[in-house]
Amino acid sequence: MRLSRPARGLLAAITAVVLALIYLPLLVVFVNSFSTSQNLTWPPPGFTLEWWAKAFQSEGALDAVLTSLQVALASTAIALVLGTLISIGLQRFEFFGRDAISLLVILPIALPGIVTGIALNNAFRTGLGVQLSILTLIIAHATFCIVTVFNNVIARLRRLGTSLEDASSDLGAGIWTTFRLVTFPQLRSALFAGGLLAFALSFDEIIVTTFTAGSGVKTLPLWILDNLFRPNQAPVVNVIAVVLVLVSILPIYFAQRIAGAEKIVR
Amino acid sequence: GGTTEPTEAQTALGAMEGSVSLLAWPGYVEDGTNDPEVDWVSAFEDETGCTVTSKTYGTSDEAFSLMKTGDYDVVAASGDASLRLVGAGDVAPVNTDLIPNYEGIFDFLKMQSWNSVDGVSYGIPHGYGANLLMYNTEVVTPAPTSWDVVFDKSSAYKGAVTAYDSPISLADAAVYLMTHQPELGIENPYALDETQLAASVQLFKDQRVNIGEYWSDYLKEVQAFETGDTVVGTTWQVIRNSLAEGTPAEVVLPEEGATGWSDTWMIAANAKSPNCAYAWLDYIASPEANAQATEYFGEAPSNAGACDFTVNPDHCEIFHAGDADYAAQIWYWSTPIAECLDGRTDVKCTDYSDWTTAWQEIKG
Amino acid sequence: MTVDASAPPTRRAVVPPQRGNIARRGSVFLSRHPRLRLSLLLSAPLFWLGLVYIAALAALLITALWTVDSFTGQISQTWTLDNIVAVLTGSLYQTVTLRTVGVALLVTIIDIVIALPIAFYMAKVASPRAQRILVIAILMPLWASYLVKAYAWRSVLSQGGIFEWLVSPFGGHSPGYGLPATIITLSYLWLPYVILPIYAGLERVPDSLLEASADLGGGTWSTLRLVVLPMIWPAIIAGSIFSFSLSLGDYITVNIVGGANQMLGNLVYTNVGAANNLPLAAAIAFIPILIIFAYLAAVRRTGALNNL
Amino acid sequence: MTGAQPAIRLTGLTKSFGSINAVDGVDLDIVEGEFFSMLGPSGSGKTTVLRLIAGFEQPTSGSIALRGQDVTDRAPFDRDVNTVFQDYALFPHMSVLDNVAYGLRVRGVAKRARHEQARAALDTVRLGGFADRKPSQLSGGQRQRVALARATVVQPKVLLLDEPLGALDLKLREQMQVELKELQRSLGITFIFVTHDQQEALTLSDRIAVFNEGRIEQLGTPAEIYERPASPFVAAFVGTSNIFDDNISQALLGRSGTNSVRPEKISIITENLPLVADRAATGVLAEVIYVGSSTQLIVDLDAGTRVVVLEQNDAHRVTTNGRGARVTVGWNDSDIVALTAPALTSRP
Amino acid sequence: MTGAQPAIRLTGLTKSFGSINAVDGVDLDIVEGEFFSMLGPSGSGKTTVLRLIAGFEQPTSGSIALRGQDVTDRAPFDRDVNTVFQDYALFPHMSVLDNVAYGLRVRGVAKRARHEQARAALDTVRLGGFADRKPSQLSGGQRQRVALARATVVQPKVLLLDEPLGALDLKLREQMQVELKELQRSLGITFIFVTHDQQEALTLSDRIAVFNEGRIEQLGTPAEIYERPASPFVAAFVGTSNIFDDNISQALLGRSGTNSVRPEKISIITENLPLVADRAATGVLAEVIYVGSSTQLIVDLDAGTRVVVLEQNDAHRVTTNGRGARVTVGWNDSDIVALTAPALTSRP
Ligand SMILES: Nc1ncnc2c1ncn2[C@@H]1O[C@H](COP(=O)(O)OP(=O)(O)OP(=O)(O)O)[C@@H](O)[C@H]1O
Ligand SMILES: Nc1ncnc2c1ncn2[C@@H]1O[C@H](COP(=O)(O)OP(=O)(O)OP(=O)(O)O)[C@@H](O)[C@H]1O
Ligand SMILES: [Mg+2]
Ligand SMILES: [Mg+2]
Repeated sequence: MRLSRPARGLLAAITAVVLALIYLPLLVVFVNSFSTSQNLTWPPPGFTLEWWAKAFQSEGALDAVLTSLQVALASTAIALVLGTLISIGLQRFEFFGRDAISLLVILPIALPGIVTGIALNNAFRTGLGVQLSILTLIIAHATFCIVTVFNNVIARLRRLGTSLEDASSDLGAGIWTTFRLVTFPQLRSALFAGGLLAFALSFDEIIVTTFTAGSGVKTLPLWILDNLFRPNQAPVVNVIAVVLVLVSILPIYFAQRIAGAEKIVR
Repeated sequence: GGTTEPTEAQTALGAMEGSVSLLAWPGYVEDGTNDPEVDWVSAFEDETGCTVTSKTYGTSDEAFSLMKTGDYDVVAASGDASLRLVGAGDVAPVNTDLIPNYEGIFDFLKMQSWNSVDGVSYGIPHGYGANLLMYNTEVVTPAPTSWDVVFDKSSAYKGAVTAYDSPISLADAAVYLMTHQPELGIENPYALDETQLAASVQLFKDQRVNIGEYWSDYLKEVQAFETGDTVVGTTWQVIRNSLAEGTPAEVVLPEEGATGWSDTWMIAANAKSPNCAYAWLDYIASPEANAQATEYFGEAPSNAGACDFTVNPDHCEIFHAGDADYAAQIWYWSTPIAECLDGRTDVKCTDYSDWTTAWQEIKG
Repeated sequence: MTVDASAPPTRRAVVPPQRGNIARRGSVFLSRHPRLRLSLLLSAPLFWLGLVYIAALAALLITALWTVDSFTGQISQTWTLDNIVAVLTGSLYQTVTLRTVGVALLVTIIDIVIALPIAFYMAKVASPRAQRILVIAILMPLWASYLVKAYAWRSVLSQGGIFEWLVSPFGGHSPGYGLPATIITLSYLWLPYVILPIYAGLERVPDSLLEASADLGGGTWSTLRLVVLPMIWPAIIAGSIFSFSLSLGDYITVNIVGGANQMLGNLVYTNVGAANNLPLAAAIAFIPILIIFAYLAAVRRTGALNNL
Repeated sequence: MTGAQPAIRLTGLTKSFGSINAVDGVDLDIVEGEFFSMLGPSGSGKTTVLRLIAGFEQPTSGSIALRGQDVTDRAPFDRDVNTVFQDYALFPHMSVLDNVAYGLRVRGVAKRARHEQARAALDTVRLGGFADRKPSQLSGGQRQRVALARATVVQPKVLLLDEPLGALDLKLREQMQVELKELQRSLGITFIFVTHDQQEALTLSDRIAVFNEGRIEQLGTPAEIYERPASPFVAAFVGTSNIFDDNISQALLGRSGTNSVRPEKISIITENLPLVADRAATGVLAEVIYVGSSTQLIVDLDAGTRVVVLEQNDAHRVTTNGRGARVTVGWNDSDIVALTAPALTSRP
Repeated sequence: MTGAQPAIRLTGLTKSFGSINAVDGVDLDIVEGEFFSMLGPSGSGKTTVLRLIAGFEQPTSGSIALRGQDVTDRAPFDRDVNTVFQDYALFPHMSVLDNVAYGLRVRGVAKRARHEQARAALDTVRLGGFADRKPSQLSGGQRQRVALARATVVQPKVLLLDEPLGALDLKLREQMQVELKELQRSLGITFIFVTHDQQEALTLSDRIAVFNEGRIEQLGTPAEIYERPASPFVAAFVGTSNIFDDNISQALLGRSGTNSVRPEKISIITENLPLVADRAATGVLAEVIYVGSSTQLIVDLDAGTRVVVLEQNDAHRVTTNGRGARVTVGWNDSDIVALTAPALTSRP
């Protein structure tokens, strides 16, 4: 749309201001990670690298990051498989109850985390009588991660239509071969995008985690929660957050690259 | 869960099981993973061969529900959880004879209402402290000596008053009422009949309009005092000690007395590793470990010998360790139950669930 | 087509016939039985969602009909409507529900209002390169932990904090801790989840429609109001589901910056965590479940559920 | 065009979508090696017939036989036919070479061998130099040729083409028509070609089936279809036709029933060029439309109907008077085509 | 076609996208009330010119005047022109009626009045009964007509149409061509029509501009463009042409330079029909292509070139011998069009 120059300017300005607001708290976190104050008070009374040094020595933080990675990877993997299956089922077939199923997929993200959390906690412990562990946590995370994969994949399938699959089977490829050689490569970026979002959701989830993690399982958010209440640890938490933001640039960048490349192809 | 039938205490120790799982306040079980310099768990592991896994909790209530999972061998419980744990049958009696370091514990902490039932010990005291009154010395003048600054006179600091976010805080009001409304006849702040509870609740409801925020984790309160968002309210000594240098805040044990906590290491009724659990109870009661843990957390140690091992030589003095008179002013957290703790039999006392409901309604 | 004369009309190479291995026979079999194919696709995910999730929800709702022994914390499985009645009649629950829904609605509105211009700028004004950078910029804060961000806002909004420092020259004040701070923080936390679907929705609005509107005399506002907004409505709803439901269940942010206020999440959390009264917690959990179901039912027709 | 068995035999083929009969009882034999076109308006069921033959849809009833073998229940990958899709359906993530080699790959041909064959196929469509490009880097006409190469490299007995030229612009389309015809000749396989462009069908086909509402309205060679349309629908759909109903026919042609005369069979009779015509009629020139190589004249006849006359702008063309002029038009009886049997005048 | 001021005047109009000059210094006057077509191959800049006139793009240099008023810097909604988009760009969320009424709505016309006018506009495009449908429930041709109604209801001075018939099938396209022409006549407004279909341009237009690489290659009436192409490009792009280079021209036509003769201007001379021709040549009939109303004959001349001959299948057509027969072709000198000035023979 051809907007007038002032309108463009206004939009750009709003965008800039909101971006600034978005990054303001992150800036606070960043600055605090160098602050001599242990309690995140503002303005920082002095500069120190102590927390960065501590953070990189903190086995607890490292363990927590690894646990979170494990949980997020596992639940993302499950969500990828289940989400893809559902989206193919719903998009490529007509049957009674399709709407109910798509609602079912959305429900775990639409219902507040605390509801999901206590429901699963109750079901695991009293219903099934299993002990909470990293497995129960992964199951819980996968449940609400399915939807991000589902949405991305089903949108892609809808846009893709069936003509490529038809062409493949026309050329002699069986069902599995068609999926492997044609459908899957077309879904890759949607899977990546959905998986990334699922990963992010799982990685930062705390409410459901509180209720479904076993006693020895400490994900990063749980570790952070603990350490915010522990003497001398709050600034270390800031360091971790800053590192995470910085590290996250990579996957997001690649997701963008893939999406961008596909846009050109299309 | 467990049964409500009291289990028998163990009479002898067996072989170590190789691992033990602990549930404790943050800072009670440090194994160096958060800060390599803070570690008293590794020594225990080396000594006994019991590998420690631990989980922390934020409130006594969380501890209580976590213990119900049956995942933990040992819990460090405050008085507001301990009796409930006993009542629920989640913890077993502890045979103090199997714990050599029990000897060194201050006598005034032994066999108290929050760590024993009917003369049976249910655990080993760990550390204790008072819920003090903290105030901003620049704003709150003159220096308060009474809890009235957070109750009857709290309107002077509207929006900058704080209180501990737990139903057990109702006992703070009861302590205050013991002095200021003696006609209510409160003998024990944890044994309140309905009228007495109503009076406490009213006190808090009046206070509610002046509350800036309730605190449940101490980082929140430290921040609030440093920035000045909060100027007066209940606190722990350790919070005062954590304030940045130059923060104009002081603590006082007001004349009415105060509530406080004395934590107890308890053993789960169906512990998977009871022998490692006993080993831990003994270890953490030793002067060295007790000193490390209580100093790191910021409370008075329970073992008289611990004062020799603190990094800060003044630690025991700051936290009034072993000061029986000071300790006498403290009403240690106990779980309110229907059977009045003060021995009254003519009325039914309000129990913890009444307190919980009341607390939620106070917050509104 | 000038056919290569050197290529003999008898064909070049022999194309092998279809292979008859097991995978192929499976393919043939499955291609004749689409229902079987469908059940193979859906059985695992439906088993998962139905058994893990729906069963858990159902169990939770049944729990709401039980009671708990207050001292021992044991659930006794005697049927009672006490909890439901308590939740329905207790003024505490009404107040807190209203407050929570109010906060969630405000957060949702604020997020949409902020997200619209940004998403529009990203989708329709910015160059492709800038677009990509903006998407990254919007996504990155998602990775700083939720708790860390909430505490950062606590710091920003504190007395003498950055917010005060920024607005005091204009005579403004920090709102301090309380509901406004809660709304600000929640809006901040969920903003990316609202921007992204709206941005995707705007990308799907063809430029030619905007041009058609301008061509017919529609000024910027008319075009936005009459063409853009109705077309991205499903995307807006999709975004709102995120911000609304995430706000509805939150209890941590309000604890950190909400001053003395509590929301539905706190009541549930306190009852399950502190009071160890799962039946009452379950009964309270009914409230957000009902609200969300009503909301989903209301927006289902817009097709928003396909746009999350 | 021999062989006892037809390349394809459709028997009572019907396909319903809900209440719509997209294909409605089609019986058809397609001869080995012929260039067969399906022509018809949008929605007449051409694509559906093609998809049924390819196996993408299951017929509601009826059967499909390839060279005498019933394949009605076979999956697409189990049939010896290949399709060139209207939108080409090239795999966007594969290079042109891999696209063409795909059919060989899934048949387990080794990499070297399949690449060799694919290159040869690309050479026949004159795209030898484009093997490493992605489909997105090709123009429409080039993509179309890749799709052709991809479908032909596996040597199907029958090639199905669904409006393969529909997306190309006019100039390119004309060029590709010539190439298609040559390819079919050189490969010698059966082509089944779907189009809604009658010109294209007439130009390319050995035989044409004209579809209407899921049925075959007429089946024949281009000349049969054009010169002897069997129904008003075919007359109107294939080329421009002057269609006279019973009344007008009786007045103008002296025949009953519905009849038609093609515009190019009618001439303007002037004094300068007094062509011999069996019949003549007078009227007023309503419109003169210049179409480059020819001119369309629309004449309102005094008999009360309007006829279209097509005159080639050839070397001998005599300029006709402008709009409004009175003209005489003429035609021969042999050019009149009866579209229906004369209506029975059952009235007293 | 009067008035001192042209409806549209483009002066030195240039638009670059990066290094591509999509439009390259176009000067053009379009007369009030004319049906003006822009014809050219894909990528020749037609759409860009249209978008510049409509205001969707800003020119790199040059100016645009509507009825003498410079509008170069005006926003699209500030210009008195309307566009019918190639993909119609109907608002999917509005009913057909609301789509048509949109232009009135944003001008603040009250609901009742605008609905009335919109209904009237729908009636003129014969869609009166479709007011309450959504665009998605219409066929391509119907959508096209909604787009027309929507653009004309606000009574623009100039209507811009970007390949409005491109997406329709052939039969429908022919029908819509007639409707378009009639609409233009009845409204009496200026139409600027973009197409790459030369037939369409020839049929509909008062004047045509042939575009090539961002420039106007030739400007004139359909007959001028077709009969007197100014360059080899125009000759080849508009209709089929036999183009003879210098050598062949000298041998066959006795002229130098590049020359062309249209296929319909060449006739097959047989004993039966000894037409008078200025020039004749002999050759072999290489291909006979039946096109319905006419037949295309491809003749390999003995002079070493190939010519296309178009013969109408009219009432007087004499069947020509089949492929391989020897034939004589003839044409008149007056039908030879010189495409370039004769090459200067500077060689000694
Ligand atoms: N999958 C489907 N579901 C419902 N109806 C369908 C489906 N496919 C085709 N139809 C209907 O069947 C009829 C025939 O469609 P088909 O695509 O075969 O026509 P066509 O002759 O190929 O037309 P076109 O020239 O527009 O491609 C149409 O009425 C169409 O709407
Ligand atoms: N927005 C743009 N950015 C870059 N290049 C463009 C843009 N729009 C058009 N072009 C280029 O300008 C040239 C002219 O394009 P234009 O769309 O005007 O051609 P056209 O004559 O309308 O072709 P077609 O018949 O394919 O529609 C082309 O080379 C095209 O690639
Ligand atoms: Mg079709
Ligand atoms: Mg164009």
